[in-house]
Amino acid sequence: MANKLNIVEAVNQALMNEMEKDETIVVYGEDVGVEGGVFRATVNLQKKFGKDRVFDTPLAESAIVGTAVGMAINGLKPVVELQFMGFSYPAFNQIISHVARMRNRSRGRYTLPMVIRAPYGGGIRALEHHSESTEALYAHIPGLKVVIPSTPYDTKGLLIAAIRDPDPVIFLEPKRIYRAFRQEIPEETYELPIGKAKVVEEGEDITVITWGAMVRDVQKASEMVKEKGIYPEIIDLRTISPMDRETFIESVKKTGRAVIVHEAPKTLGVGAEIVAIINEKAFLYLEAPPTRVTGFDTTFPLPRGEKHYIPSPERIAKTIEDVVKF
Amino acid sequence: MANKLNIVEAVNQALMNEMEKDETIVVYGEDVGVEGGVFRATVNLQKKFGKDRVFDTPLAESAIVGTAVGMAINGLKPVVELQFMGFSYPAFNQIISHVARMRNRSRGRYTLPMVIRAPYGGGIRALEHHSESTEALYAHIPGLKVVIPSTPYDTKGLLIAAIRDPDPVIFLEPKRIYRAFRQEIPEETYELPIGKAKVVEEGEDITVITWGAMVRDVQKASEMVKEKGIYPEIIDLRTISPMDRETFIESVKKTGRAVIVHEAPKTLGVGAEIVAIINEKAFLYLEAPPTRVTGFDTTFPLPRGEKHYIPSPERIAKTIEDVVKF
Amino acid sequence: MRFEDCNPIGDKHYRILDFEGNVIREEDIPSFSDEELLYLYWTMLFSRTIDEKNISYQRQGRMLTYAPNIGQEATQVGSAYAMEKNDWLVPSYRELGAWLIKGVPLKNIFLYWYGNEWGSHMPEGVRVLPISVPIASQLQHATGIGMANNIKGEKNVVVTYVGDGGTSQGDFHEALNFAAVFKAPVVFIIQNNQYAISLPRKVQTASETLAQKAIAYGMPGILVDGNDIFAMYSATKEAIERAREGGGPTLIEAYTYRLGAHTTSDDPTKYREDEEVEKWKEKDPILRFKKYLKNKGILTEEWEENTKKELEKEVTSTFEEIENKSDTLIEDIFKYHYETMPPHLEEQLEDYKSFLEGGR
Amino acid sequence: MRFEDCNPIGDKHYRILDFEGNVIREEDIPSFSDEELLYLYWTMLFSRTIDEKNISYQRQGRMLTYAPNIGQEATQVGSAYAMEKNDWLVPSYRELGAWLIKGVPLKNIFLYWYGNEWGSHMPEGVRVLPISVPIASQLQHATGIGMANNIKGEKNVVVTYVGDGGTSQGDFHEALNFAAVFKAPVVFIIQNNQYAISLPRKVQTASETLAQKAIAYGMPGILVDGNDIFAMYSATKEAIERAREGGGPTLIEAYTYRLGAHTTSDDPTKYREDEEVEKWKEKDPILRFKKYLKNKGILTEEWEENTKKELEKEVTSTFEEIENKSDTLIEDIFKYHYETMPPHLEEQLEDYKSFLEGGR
Ligand SMILES: Cc1ncc(C[n+]2csc(CCOP(=O)(O)OP(=O)(O)O)c2C)c(N)n1
Ligand SMILES: Cc1ncc(C[n+]2csc(CCOP(=O)(O)OP(=O)(O)O)c2C)c(N)n1
Ligand SMILES: [Mg+2]
Ligand SMILES: [Mg+2]
Repeated sequence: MANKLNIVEAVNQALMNEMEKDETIVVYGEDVGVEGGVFRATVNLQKKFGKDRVFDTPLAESAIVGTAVGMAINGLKPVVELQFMGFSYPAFNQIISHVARMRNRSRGRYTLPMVIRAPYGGGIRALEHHSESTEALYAHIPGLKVVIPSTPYDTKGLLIAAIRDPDPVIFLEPKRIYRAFRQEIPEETYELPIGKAKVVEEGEDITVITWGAMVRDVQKASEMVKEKGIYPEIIDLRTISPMDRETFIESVKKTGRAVIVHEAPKTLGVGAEIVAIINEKAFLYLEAPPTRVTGFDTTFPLPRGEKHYIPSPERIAKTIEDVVKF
Repeated sequence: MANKLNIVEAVNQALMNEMEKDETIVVYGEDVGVEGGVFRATVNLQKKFGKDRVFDTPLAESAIVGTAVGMAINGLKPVVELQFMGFSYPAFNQIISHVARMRNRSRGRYTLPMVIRAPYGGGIRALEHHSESTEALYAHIPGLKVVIPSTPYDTKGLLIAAIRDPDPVIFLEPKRIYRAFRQEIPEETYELPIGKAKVVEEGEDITVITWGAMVRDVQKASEMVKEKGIYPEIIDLRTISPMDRETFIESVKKTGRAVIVHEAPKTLGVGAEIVAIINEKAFLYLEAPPTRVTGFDTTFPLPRGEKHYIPSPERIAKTIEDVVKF
Repeated sequence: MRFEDCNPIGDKHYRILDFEGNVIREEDIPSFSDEELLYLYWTMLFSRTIDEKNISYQRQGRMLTYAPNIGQEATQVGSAYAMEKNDWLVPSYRELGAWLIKGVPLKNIFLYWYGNEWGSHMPEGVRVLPISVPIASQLQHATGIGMANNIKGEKNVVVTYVGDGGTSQGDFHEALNFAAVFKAPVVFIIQNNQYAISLPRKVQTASETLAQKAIAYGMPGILVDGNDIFAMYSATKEAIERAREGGGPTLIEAYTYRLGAHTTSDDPTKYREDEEVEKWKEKDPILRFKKYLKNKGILTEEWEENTKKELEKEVTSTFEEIENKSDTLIEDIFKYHYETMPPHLEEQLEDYKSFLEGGR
Repeated sequence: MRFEDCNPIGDKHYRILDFEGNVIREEDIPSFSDEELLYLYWTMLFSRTIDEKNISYQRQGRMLTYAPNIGQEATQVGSAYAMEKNDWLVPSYRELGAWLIKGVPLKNIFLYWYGNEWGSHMPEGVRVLPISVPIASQLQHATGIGMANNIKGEKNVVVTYVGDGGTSQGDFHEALNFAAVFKAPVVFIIQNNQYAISLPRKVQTASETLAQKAIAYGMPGILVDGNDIFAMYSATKEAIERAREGGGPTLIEAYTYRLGAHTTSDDPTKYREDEEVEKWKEKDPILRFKKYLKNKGILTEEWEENTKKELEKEVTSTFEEIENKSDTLIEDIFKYHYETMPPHLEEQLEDYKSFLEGGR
């Protein structure tokens, strides 16, 4: 049956599906209830599941996350929304000191099946703090999982997996492409494995590793370089932590070259870790240095400057060519 | 004149010296006034400079850092202490959203000459959250400087430089070696440049890059491998952000091999960035993959397990040998 | 005296003008000259005009997301007018009226909302901090500025604003506590406009008033009719004076209403009834002040007509001055992170420039 | 009734026993059997013994840093005894007395302070969360547990503790606000032991009492003599009952004193006068309760002697059980981060094991 959804609708459907099956799921955050979320990701949930299971909270991110810790300990599965990734920092202490640590601290006695959802990334001409991609911060912290989908199909499957996961998952949604395109996806519930990357495009000449909204830009870049006879293999990482090293290592062993593309600042962005892993696991296969195309090491600019910040397909294509020519 | 100090005393003397010269410096935080700090880093400062300039605050890290932002805007130079790095996270939002951004946000109209001091690192058989090394989190954020000394001499010179710096500096003190040894250092004020690494030991065979308390462990490892005829060049990074790339790149170009040693978890630790930079800048010189010796990707264990966590001289030596043999 | 009369517990609003613009608290009427009164009214109209123009520019696709202040003009203009030139204003993002009083140039305001950082580069002598987006975080800066005043022995005072939603944040709590402990000269003004995006005030906290939160910090608190410009002025004035004399901080709850949307991306019909909005429209602070001024014979319809036309012209021409001419220079993205640009940023800037010159 | 009598504003302490152990509020005396009374006293002695032994082990280098509770036994034992088995205890780190009442095995307690994570692996059925070191952060968990109870329609209540210092943290504010808004069944107990490490309570906040902070959240608050075990029990009991019946959260300030050091690494003579400590030693909660019990003829010196000896024996033997036998297994460092160990952790574990086997 036709079920053509965009990414934000896929989020909504994943929540709908799972909440129907599992009474312990609760959804809350700022404006998620009555209004259905500032991006409408939780629209109609409160109508359907009532105010006990879907509700608005006062404006306090540390409390949103901190109470979720308590709820998860007490048998519920909270799926909380932080309105923008840039507003996850007031909750940072709860995330790093408790969400990531409760299982280990208690040697498995208390576990936290919970999901923290947040729209992330730039390119929507937004105010300051609304364009963040700081996935690297969370990926550095042991005990968390960090997932970033890039398509409606993946969004639904990964979000369902995140909700079912026995451990806390930070689920980052690429808001730049929330409504960019639709995909026909199953109406019923399905799961995609967390921790598995996806080969989006097979190719022989170079491996391009990316995630989130950048996947589409990389695909555009790929079209450009194909015209010049360069065939990239594109890998959508999908899970930032723990990473599917095998998939990209295998690919780099085949192609001998790697480009990593992300929106976040370069220094200590996730690209750094990928370069380091490639060195560890595929050094002898390398024909050129694994190279990063990223945001600058600057604050994300306000809208009149943002077009320079996010790597453009042209910038990506140029780097791919450079690395192939190395 | 004899002035043999350990690291924590060097911190104290740097503050003494600078506060005498510069009336705009204020020092505050939890227990820094009357008590002189839980590690005694600020001892006698209140007696000397009065309660206006050196004082205790209520227990709230976000306020300690957030008020420092206001003070710096209003013409003072706050040097605040966070009691342990593991308690910097309640202040994370202030640090990432304001400390790092005020100059850029206001296009230079408001600047923040301020220092956030915190003891960091493990190995003191402490309670949970008292052994953190999350320098990578702060080094990922544009607009911050992150400095980590490893000797009393460097501590004093770098802290003075940090205080004089027109931009905010996160100054992390390796508490494991706070009192490990003394050095004769100048009694008067002196400055060491932020952003400059130091070659601690020259060598031909391999470059070992490290910082903080690990410098001494690397030196021990170096003694071990020298017995086997391997001569490492040891680089103490000293400033984590912005990094002195030149010094280690030059060294790696000479040795062709690199090992990076840090206490923090491996994934997205600062070592990842260093590997990535080496790839970018010295790829063709590499005779072996740049390799990391780090803490595990786990929470820092409570004392009965901590000896496994921090890379031992033996573990470092073993890796050096492996990389040389590669 | 205002504060003694108005215990913050209980729903008693400090008010000087009733809803019809009649004086009900003669003894507290500020002694403004007619020029001052007209200047205040003019500023309220200015603020309203900017809001309305911005909303329409936004609809036309000429402006980005914008957060209007319609309905909150008395709160902002009245309180800010109690400040001296050297006092500091630490805003959140919805304080247009206060910015105008404090001398933030309209060009800055437009530049900011147009998406250019230069909007936050305040002119020398304008002691106003940039907009602070992370809710309630600015209160810590206000306290810090006030603490610095005490340390330096300066007599400036800080006025800072936060929304009703902002009172739930940890930073609200910490900033007020620090301010009270250190007797920082700070006036904390809660613009209780009844909503935090979609969340009604009564769900934000279970306390009867927001003003009573002052009790937690041992500081004076007062609940003020935020649509009464005199009450806002007079309460803020008293708080500022106390602060200036070393009496420490004060919490003011300005009870008002956001007549418009949260921002231009928001659709308030999703979460509130038109009826409620209509009821509050009758309490429009500009109307109330107008009635007073007309009763006093200070304001004529002609003056108002002319003024509105002039304001409209000024707003239009200032906007057109920046429109399509305010793209960010590439250098500016890099230049302001540190006083001296570190090598890696220089390299990134050069690389990017040479990429662009490569013709792509 | 206790709450109505004791408005949290003003320095009025809710108290049942005076400092000499005489009943001054007959109507509120809990109806405990003699066995129960002795059990409570026994638990206070148990707590004191553990503290004293731990301090001496620490001095002998056999124990790591330890945070004693000496002087706060009535606060903890009295309040925790008002809980039912299924109620949740969400501690900070200085709640030894409450742990004992809630059935945390002594072995866990030792293991924890000895530096082994297994100490926080509570036995099934013991609804006690692990120690929370980041100040005030645990209050959010307490509120969350309470909110979950409401959602699930369960009647359990949560009792959580925080220090006087902890009241300054943002998390304190947010947790209490959420609890009040969602009517979460949570009893927040501030152990006001007059110090946060070196910072005296009066510098922590400018509010006259900590209990009055309840007003900011629209919840009941009460100031209780924390060295009076009956007052602590009775106030907590009322708060728990209200919570269980859907009446929402309560804030209790337990006014007590930390007779010992902050932790074994702390030297309190740096920041407080011996005289003050001596004055508080006279108010030792164990002494006060003992006087009451002796007056009532329930307690004999002989019983006390014997009990102390037995407790000492138990504590010693339990400590020796874990001493030098509680090193962390290497696998345990890795095993508990996720339900399933991801490949990179498996690799790190294997690498490390083979490094160790390599004989270095
Ligand atoms: C820390 C943080 N969380 C979330 C947001 C998103 N957000 C922007 S405005 C707003 C509501 C603010 O309400 P209130 O404090 O009442 O101020 P008002 O907008 O009504 O002036 C929210 C949730 C933010 N800016 N910062
Ligand atoms: C967020 C945070 N900041 C700092 C510390 C360090 N610290 C440990 S205990 C303490 C004082 C706590 O005082 P209080 O809340 O009164 O509790 P008490 O120790 O008196 O029981 C401090 C500052 C911490 N554990 N967590
Ligand atoms: Mg509001
Ligand atoms: Mg205390």
